[in-house]
Amino acid sequence: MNVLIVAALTLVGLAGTAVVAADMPERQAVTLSFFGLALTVLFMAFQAPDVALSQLGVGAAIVPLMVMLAIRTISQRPAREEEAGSGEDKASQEEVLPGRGGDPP
Amino acid sequence: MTTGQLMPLMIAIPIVMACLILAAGSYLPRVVTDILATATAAGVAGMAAALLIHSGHSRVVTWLGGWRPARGVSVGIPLVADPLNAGLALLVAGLVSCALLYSWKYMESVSGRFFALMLLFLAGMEGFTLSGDVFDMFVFFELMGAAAYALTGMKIEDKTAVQGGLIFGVVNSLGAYISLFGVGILYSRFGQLGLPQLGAMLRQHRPDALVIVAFVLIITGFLVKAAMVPFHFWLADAHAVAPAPVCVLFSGVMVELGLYGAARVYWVAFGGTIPHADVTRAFIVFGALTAAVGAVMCFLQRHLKRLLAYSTISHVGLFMMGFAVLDDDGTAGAALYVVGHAGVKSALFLLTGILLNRYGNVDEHRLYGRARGDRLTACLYFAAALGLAGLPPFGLALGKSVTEDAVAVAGYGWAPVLFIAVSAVTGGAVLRAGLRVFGGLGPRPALESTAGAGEESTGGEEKPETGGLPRTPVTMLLAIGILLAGSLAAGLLPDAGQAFAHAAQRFTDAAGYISQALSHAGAAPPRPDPAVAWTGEGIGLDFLSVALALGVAFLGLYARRLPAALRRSAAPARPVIAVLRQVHSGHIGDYVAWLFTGIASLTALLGLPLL
Amino acid sequence: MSRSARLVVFLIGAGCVAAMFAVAFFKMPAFGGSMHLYRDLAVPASVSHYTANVVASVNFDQRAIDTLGEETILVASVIGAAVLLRPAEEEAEMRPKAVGRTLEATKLAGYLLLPVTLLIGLDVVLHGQVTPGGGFQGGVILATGLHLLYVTGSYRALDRLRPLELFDTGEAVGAAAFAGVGIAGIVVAGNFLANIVPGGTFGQLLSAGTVPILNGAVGLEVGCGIVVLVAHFLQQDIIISAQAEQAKPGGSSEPQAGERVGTAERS
Amino acid sequence: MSVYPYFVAAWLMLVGGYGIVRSRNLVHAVVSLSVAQAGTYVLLLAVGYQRGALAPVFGSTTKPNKHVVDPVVQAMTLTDIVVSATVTALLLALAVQVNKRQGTPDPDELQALKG
Repeated sequence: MNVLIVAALTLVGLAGTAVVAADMPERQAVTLSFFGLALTVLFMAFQAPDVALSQLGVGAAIVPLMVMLAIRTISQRPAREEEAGSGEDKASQEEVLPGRGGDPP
Repeated sequence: MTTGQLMPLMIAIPIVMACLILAAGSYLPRVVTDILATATAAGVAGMAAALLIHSGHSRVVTWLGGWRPARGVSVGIPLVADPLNAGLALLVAGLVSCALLYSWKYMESVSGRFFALMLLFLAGMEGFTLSGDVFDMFVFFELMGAAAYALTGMKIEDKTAVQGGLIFGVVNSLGAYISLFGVGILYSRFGQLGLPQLGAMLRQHRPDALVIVAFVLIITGFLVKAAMVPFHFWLADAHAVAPAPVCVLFSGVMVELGLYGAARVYWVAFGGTIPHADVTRAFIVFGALTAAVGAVMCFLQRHLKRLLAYSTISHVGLFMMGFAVLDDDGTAGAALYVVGHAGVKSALFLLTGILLNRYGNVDEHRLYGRARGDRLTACLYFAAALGLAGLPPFGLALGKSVTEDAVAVAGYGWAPVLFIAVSAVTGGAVLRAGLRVFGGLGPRPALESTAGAGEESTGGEEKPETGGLPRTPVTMLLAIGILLAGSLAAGLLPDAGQAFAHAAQRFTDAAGYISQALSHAGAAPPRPDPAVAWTGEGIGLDFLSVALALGVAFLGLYARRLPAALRRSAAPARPVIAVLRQVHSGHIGDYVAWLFTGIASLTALLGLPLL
Repeated sequence: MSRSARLVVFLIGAGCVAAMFAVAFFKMPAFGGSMHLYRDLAVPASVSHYTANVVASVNFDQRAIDTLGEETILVASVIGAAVLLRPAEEEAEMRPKAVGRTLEATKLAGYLLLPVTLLIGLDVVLHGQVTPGGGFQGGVILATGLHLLYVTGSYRALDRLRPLELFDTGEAVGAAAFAGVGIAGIVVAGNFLANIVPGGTFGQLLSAGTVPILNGAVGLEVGCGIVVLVAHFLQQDIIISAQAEQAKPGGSSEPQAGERVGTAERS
Repeated sequence: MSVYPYFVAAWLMLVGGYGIVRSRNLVHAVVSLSVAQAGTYVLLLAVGYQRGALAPVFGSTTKPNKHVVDPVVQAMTLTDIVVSATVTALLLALAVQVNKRQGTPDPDELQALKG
């Protein structure tokens, strides 16, 4: 029984480090989901079925989904924000793109 | 209907009403939700007042769900009310009522949800104040947090609001998780979570490393909320951007709740095992540091809300020193100081909200002489500013005099000097801003071309919270009047001083708390209440600090016209100010780094002498 | 501070905190020890109220106010997310364009899985006091199950079959029901959140007094709350976009063709 | 072996803090915060574990007995998981809005709150 706990603990430690090390936005949701699954295995090893079930539902499904949606919103946003809201610091570029919509005040 | 049953109702009724407003909000007209929310907060205030009166005789204890303790241990959660935390619960409910009264014509786009969040914020604060269980305090601490993060970031069109809300959220949540880490460590040895049970068990233990580390970790979350120095960075960012009625709750009582949580956990659970001398020394040092840094940063600000936020940080440093002496006088003075400060500071935040609504920004230089017209707002502002500086009839002045006397008697002779200096600098900064905005005194400040030259936030581009009201609605002025009257009452009511003295004496009587919570034994033989009243020396020091504050204000206005020799003497201060400004950088990574360094230094200061 | 200065300050602080932890951990009882005072109290208390799942008894009977606080945190966060993710003044909600096509196999799997998932979720909620699971876990399963509609159909299908006002009300009713049962505890037995319903038989569906009722309230609240939460994130990503972008003749981002249905135009 | 779980918990807490300090993306900072919180789950459940004990759920096969793992830490961890999910959602919403208003999710480039 101890071997399973030690293995699960080591897996959780490594998965946590992987989540922190994952700088690229695309990879964060997947590594977080993997970390949630590792935690679920650890909680089963700790004889905690209730906690494992809720960690599975939340840590492996809902939170990574929201992280992915947040990253998608952010990754699409600068493409538009750069063109629309970049008035004050790139003033000189204004003339180069005639007919562009005004900046949102 | 015993008063014991009032306590859970003070938590449950705001939740039910918030859900009602959430569910039926879109169908009800706007006025009905306003009235419903304000009536709920006023109802909770009435219950808190009844609880305060009843807890004057003996503490009110209720074990939820009927799980009574047996042989000193229990599975249930106790809610315990003694005069101090019942008074705090009343202050919470009163401030929420005034904030809701102020915000009747407010933020059309989110109206129903704003009131639901404010009621959930009220439920969280009431639960945190009344709870006698460490994990339960963590849960209500997070409930306060969740409602506060959303309320801070509510003006999503304002780029500073969402960033301030995010910083506030990350730092406070990390502090709460560190607290939970400490609860886990403590639970591993003692197996109980209730404060009375832990206090009874800890009394028989010598303070070893586990107890010290658990104590520091548990109060870290509360000290982050109380904005002690290395943890205080989030407060100015969150206060500067939150809507005015929300700032009333932040500065008026939420920050002080963090201090109350730390004091309650120490007195009941750890008071019998960790020696008082070490705790006193550690928190006098951190309190003085907080007061000094807050005062200096307050004077440097031109953004009115940041100025008031740093003034709150410096006053929290003074409250911390009052609680740190760990005796009845200090606690009574600090409690009185908190109540007086809550009234005055909340009024100032609401007045800043009026300025923001009418003139569209809260930048002291940009508002130069623009508010010369309205007499009423001006005299309310100067009354509150003088009250903040320590003008006697206000409760704040009485609290300051009693606290500085208690700290001086406890062996820190330099304390009154620091108290007067901090009151003078913060009061002076607020007076300077008022003289510039309302009086148009002093040379016209040069306005840089771009708003906020990147080196400091000026508040020039804040978003007004309502549609630019032509005339200040009477509900706003009524709320401000009630707050100022409350602060005055704390100072003028004849037996107010004695009531605070009695509350402090019951608060510091940890053995009585434990015995009454665990076995419903009668209250312990009452010790004599300390004398808390106006003293000649106290009033003299108060007037001195008001005079100094006026001096500081005029110094701030006419600094350029001083002879060159005097200005050169201020040269050594410039690098310190530059470092201070740079450290308050608004970067989330900095604040988390300082958080861990703060935990390390607190443990070092507390633990080393014991090894 | 510069990045390196920040790292140095953090490493100093974290180093000392790590040393603190180490000192405390060696003073803690060894891992896997058998001395658990609270467990020795909680198990008989749970059995006395006929609750087979002791965790559910601790959550919904012995320390019920923790769960009330926890569910109120969920309500506060869902309201907060709704407030924070509302379309800003200069933004509007576009009608989402039908993008891409789902495979027939996915559609079939989705339609088959949807009722099964909802049934499992309901079962997990109702058997909270007997088997592992409970209001929260069942609510999460129900919420994720509903989003199979999005996987199989399109966002428009999900939007039509999931009226947000209904779920907002459902969440508020769930939270109010939890607090209401607590207040009923005061009215009937004089104690907030007391177990006032007769215990029933140990290990059966109808057992453990108010625990299944509170489980149902939490299941309703969590199910609706998480649907609303994910809905706001989906809206923010798919159909809310900046007004100015709309005026641009060219347009790279996909909601370009959708005409505006938004209500919050800037006057 | 007797303190290894506690050290893993402390490691998660400190790595989460490191992630926030070093992050170049606010969503990454919020995700690192939830890693730090996972440290408290591991610590709580490790404190409540008993070697050879079963899950605290009784039924037809296991008669009620005291040779079970501590159920209270499981209840605390359940509450903690709910708090984590909801606070993470709130902070993600704020991070999305910060990126929308300031055009960048990188904390180093945020200019709004200085001094």
